[in-house]
Amino acid sequence: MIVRLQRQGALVVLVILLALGGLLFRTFLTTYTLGNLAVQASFLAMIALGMTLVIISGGIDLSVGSVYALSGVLAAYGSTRWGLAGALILPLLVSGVIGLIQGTLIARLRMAPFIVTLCGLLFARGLLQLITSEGSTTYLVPPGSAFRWLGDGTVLVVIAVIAYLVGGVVLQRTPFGMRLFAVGGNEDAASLMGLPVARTKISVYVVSGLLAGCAGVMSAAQLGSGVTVIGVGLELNAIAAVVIGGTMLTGGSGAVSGTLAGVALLFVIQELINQLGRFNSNMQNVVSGAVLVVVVVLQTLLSRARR
Amino acid sequence: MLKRTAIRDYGVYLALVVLVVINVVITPSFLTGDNLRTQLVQVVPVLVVALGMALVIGTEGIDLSVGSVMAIAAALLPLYLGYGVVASILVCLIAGAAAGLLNGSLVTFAGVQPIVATLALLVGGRGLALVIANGQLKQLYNPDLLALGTSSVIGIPLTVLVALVLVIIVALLVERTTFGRQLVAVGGNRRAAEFAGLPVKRTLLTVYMLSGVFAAIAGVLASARLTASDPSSLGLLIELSAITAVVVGGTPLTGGRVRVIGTVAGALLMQLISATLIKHDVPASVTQMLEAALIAAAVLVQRERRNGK
Amino acid sequence: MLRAVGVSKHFAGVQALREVDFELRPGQVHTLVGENGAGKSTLIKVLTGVYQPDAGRLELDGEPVSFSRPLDAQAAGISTVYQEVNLVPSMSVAQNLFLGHEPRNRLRLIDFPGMQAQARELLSELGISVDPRRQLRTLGLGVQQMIAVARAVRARAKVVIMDEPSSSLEPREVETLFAVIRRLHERDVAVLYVSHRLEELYQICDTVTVLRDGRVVHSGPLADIGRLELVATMLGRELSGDRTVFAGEHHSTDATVLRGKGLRRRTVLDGVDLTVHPGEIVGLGGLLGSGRTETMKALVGLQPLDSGEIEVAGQRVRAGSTPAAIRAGLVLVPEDRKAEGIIPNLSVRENIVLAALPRLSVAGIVSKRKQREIVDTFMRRLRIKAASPEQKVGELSGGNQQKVMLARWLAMSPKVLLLDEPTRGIDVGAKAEVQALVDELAGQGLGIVLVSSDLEELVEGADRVVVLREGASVAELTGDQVTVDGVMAVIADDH
Amino acid sequence: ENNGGGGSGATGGGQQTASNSSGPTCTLDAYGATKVDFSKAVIGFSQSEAEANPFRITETQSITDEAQKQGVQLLKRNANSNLSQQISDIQGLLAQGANLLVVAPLNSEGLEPALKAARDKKVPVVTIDRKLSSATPCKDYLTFIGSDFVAQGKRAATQLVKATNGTAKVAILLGATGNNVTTDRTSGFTDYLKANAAGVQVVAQQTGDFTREKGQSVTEQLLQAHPDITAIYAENDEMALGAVTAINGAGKKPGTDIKVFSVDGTRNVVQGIVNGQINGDVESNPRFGPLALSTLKDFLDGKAIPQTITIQDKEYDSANAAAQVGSAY
Ligand SMILES: Nc1ncnc2c1ncn2[C@@H]1O[C@H](COP(=O)(O)OP(=O)(O)OP(=O)(O)O)[C@@H](O)[C@H]1O
Ligand SMILES: Nc1ncnc2c1ncn2[C@@H]1O[C@H](COP(=O)(O)OP(=O)(O)OP(=O)(O)O)[C@@H](O)[C@H]1O
Ligand SMILES: [Mg+2]
Ligand SMILES: [Mg+2]
Repeated sequence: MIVRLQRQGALVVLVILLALGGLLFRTFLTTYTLGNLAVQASFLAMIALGMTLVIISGGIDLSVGSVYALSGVLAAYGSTRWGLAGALILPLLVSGVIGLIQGTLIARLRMAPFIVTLCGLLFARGLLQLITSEGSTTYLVPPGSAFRWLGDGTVLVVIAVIAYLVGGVVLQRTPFGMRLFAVGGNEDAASLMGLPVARTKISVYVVSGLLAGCAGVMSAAQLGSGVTVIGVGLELNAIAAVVIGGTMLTGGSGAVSGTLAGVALLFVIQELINQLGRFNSNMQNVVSGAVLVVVVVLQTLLSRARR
Repeated sequence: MLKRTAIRDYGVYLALVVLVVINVVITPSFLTGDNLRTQLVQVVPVLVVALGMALVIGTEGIDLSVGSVMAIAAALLPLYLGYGVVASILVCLIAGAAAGLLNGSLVTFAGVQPIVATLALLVGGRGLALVIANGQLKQLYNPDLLALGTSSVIGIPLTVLVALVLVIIVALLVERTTFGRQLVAVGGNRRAAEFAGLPVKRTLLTVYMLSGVFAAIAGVLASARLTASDPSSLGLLIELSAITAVVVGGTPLTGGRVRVIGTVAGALLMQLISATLIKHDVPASVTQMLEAALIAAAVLVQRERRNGK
Repeated sequence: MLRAVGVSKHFAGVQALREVDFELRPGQVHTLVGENGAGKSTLIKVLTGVYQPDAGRLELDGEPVSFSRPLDAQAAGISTVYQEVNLVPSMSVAQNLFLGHEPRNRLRLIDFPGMQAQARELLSELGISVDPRRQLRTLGLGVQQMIAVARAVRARAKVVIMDEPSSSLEPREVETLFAVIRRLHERDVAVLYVSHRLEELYQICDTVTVLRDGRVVHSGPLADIGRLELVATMLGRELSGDRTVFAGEHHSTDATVLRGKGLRRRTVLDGVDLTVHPGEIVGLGGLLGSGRTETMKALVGLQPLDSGEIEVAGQRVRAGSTPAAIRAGLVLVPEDRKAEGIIPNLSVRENIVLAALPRLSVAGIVSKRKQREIVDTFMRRLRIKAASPEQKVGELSGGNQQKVMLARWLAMSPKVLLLDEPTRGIDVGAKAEVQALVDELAGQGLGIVLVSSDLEELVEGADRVVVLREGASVAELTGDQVTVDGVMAVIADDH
Repeated sequence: ENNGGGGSGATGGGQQTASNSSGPTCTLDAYGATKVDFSKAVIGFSQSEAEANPFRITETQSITDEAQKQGVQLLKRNANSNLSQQISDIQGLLAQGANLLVVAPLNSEGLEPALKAARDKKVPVVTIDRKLSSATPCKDYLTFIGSDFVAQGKRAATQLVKATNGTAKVAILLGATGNNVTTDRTSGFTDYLKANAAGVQVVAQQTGDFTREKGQSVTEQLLQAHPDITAIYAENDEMALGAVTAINGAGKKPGTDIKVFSVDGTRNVVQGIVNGQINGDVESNPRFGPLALSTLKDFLDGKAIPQTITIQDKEYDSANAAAQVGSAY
């Protein structure tokens, strides 16, 4: 039992904060507030899911924030040209291809994931600016488009939940999941054991790209347009959520449930700071940083005690 | 075989030379003293930050907080100018060391992974800088400080000289001192370093503190050049430029090796790429995509090749 | 069945294989022998698709094949235990056994209960009593090695290749391993077996191929070649003496150079007492996991102690601090060279001077001259074979890596040397050299503690053997009692 | 000591005045908002960016001060340049009981979900400083109070043409890419030149990210690549100040050899005009508090509110700078 709880350090902290928030603020533990948070968290949740898989495989994906924004723009563009199908296929195709290229560079040419995906970050952002004529063109999802239905809050949350269920099963119960753990745990050994290491690594970057793309599509549906300014620095939030969720950046271990708790934790902390209303924007960042330190240290100490 | 290794080891210098040659051909007034000086002056902050970053990366770590530490230094700088330039710069450096101490403690004692440990200060540090400065950009009027930012000695800008001295110090530190060799050993195989009785924790702490101090120095130099303390935007995203410079310069992210001169070349390369694109008025979108491609190409050339593959 | 024709392989600066012709037939138990760095592992890696040969070709059942990665070789029915234990430490035993071939249920998801059951069966067949759900990293090297073997024989392969599978095994496990090999032999599986322990080869193998400097210098039935002759073929010269060069008795004094008293640490150490006199080699005996490694780590401060005292030459040493232990003159050459010993990216020179750096420097600046002196001295004295002092240690053969480790600690002029499996994975030649060296060091008055899972080596080398059981010292054998049978008797005797 | 401009001018400085009151209007009934007593109302203010530059500092301060003056309760949140955060901010303000909203949108698109949340609660939304381009006033939000960024660019161009007698080689320091302030200030500027000043040639357009540091380093590069540049148009004041430093560094005289024009109207730049280093600055007035709150009050009182309230921005040049520098923010 205690071991279980330790593994779910983020969940424990989350529950404590929720209870605290409920005690302090009348407007906190309401379906309205929590529902809105869930909707807003669904995008980061999708991205962090992909990040979890990448990190378990021993890599990192810094391109997700840019890919997210790019897909949003492409989805809006697609919806203006080809309706629902265009809004779905175009961005997913592009984000999948970006993932494929990154994965190939990392797995086949053995380049460092950090650098490859940093290039991906720049590239996707540049591409986004190119297709929006340096950010001056905004593509609007046509008002009557079926695509808008996807942007409904409930639908967004349901998509994220399904993604996590699928992700959890894939990671824990399929050979692909085992391969991720093996590659992240000891890449050389995995290769000597005859696992298709390169293919596994490529797949995981494709999946990460697709999930970021999916988040972008979801955001375009919700926002009703392809917003160019979103997703900056999102990769760091995703990494933070993954780590808070107990996944080691060294690869080879981790779970998607922890990541979900980590994402929720980030949003709850932000909302609590906001409801406190005591800080100006600068102080807010100081507090966020401090809270991040506390949470991560707690998480690390908990998981170390487990050993 | 030999040629391949040479390309790998000297790839960044080769790329630098190629870029210079291209520029000499296509960019008007490229080979003028003014232009070369400009490039050197502009590269200073990234270079100084990258020196500290190279040390951190050598231990298999990373420091995302450097930009925010620059901002903290910039915010502190005007507060103590009343006590003289030296005193106020000293305060900035102490703040940088303190920031590094925080990062290093999280990494060594709490065992937090470097990327997340320093992420906290990336987020909180800039907030802190803005709190210190009350959100304001402040014009700097201290003549000594402005001299640091704008004057030259025998035609070489002072900030460039400072950077040069730092490069030499770091190069000696890495190559010639116990500390430098221990640092590389810790990055190469931390457990073996522990078994060999090296002061692993002290080494890591020192490395992060150095990175903080270097970031603070960069903050001071950049502010002096800007003639203003601008905590809101100083050093934004510089961590990425610095990491890129280090890696392009041939220091692997997996630690165990630090290439100081390579880092200098890497920083210069990145500076030249961006200068070239600005001078030829390439739009931001294309600039970003080209930069991505060029970084990838530079790293691809000098990646560690697997034997037998 | 599996054939290599004219295979060559070149690494930066080294020709690892030169036109090697090699053939493995069904039902054969074929051994590949040679000095460290002769190219055995390289040949195996070429045979199994880890490396691509620069020249030459492979044939399987008479058909030309080419494996571009280990997966291809496995698909063709070749399963391999590579030299360094190559499993995933963060995963469970069962997962390691079944990675890539997980049993699935009707939903095409992994059938974990089924996997565990199969794993348990497989392990008990091999006489390994370990919970398949345990994380691999929590197990000792020996157990890990057996699990690697289990993984290799699990698949119904036509060819099983084992690169030094017995290097960290106890005699008991080695017996189990041989039983497995015999069963494979009966099934007409071709087995390729590499080991530096010659006596093993004569027990189990029928054919031998000798590699020297990447060339095949002999191939034929093992029975046709005597042990001495085999060694001579391997080394290209005669080896003085038979198998081991420990001189036996040393002249120790009454003074105590190391005393460990009542060393305790939750769950691993339960009261170890140990005394070492100058010029004496004390052996630590015990089964796998009996706490020998833990004891040594505790002595040099790599493990905190709950209680206990450590004294070096009469001075108390602070427990739990490696620098303090090293300052006192107590040093450890660890068992897991790759993970705990060498720093692969650094040069031979840097690896040797690593621990001695502070005393080679003035005000933090390292003296190049002093470094060179030390490095030259030890490279010569230990006969370390490297292209130059600047070669990366990671590229050296195991034996030479081990010598570099010894050099690192001898450069500190220690009082007590703790050696955990110092000859693991080292060829006969190098082994003899290391043993002679240890002897010589003892002769110079060093106190030495020796752990070896090669019982004969332990008995030959040690003047005295302290036997550990479940983390406690339970017996001490001296003088005539120090024999293989004597030690075995104490180890096995559990009341 | 220095004064980097900012907070001090929030209340003391020039008040905003609306310039146009013609055009369609909006009433309580037409909008369908809940009528509340203004003095008992809770105003929610969603700020888009951190209070880390004079504009944002002054804007937030102005609203805070005015709410205090009027004695109404104010809840503030800051999205820190994160659109998704702004959406949750607005929803959070609604959850905390805000019944009037003042929103400084981070982007001209993408607030739809937040506006919908306000609509669902029948809470009127006044947007300030940045116009929502595809949302409909009096339906998705009540009204927009702010400057016309295109017009700002145009006015800067007018200043430039006048000061250079219609012949110049100009470099543009663009704002942050993808930001519609950048887009508008660029198109206003270049469209005017195209139509009215054939003698003014744009030789380079590079982004300075709205920061002084980038403004300075980009200008340094451009001055070397195009030694013939005679004018610089910076899309905000910070970049203009960076450009001045760069011009000085290149051994030329800012304001004379190379003329500098900018948009924002911060005190540092107005002072720069007084000193002769900068030639023109178009104001973008951040003191939204009085106008925003009085608009909401009027609206609750049942008055018809214009659907767009464009504020009258000042323009500084050598003629008026010395006199006006005290009221700049
Ligand atoms: N990846 C590599 N890079 C460079 N050199 C290598 C590499 N692998 C092996 N070598 C070199 O090739 C030669 C043959 O090595 P190999 O590992 O095949 O020897 P071995 O016979 O297996 O020795 P041991 O008994 O120590 O295991 C050695 O000189 C070694 O240093
Ligand atoms: N057969 C085994 N079954 C389960 N755990 C084992 C076994 N052998 C070793 N271990 C684990 O490995 C850990 C390390 O033991 P340690 O290395 O001190 O023993 P050792 O006597 O040195 O054995 P080795 O020969 O493997 O080095 C022990 O704490 C024990 O938990
Ligand atoms: Mg070998
Ligand atoms: Mg052991």
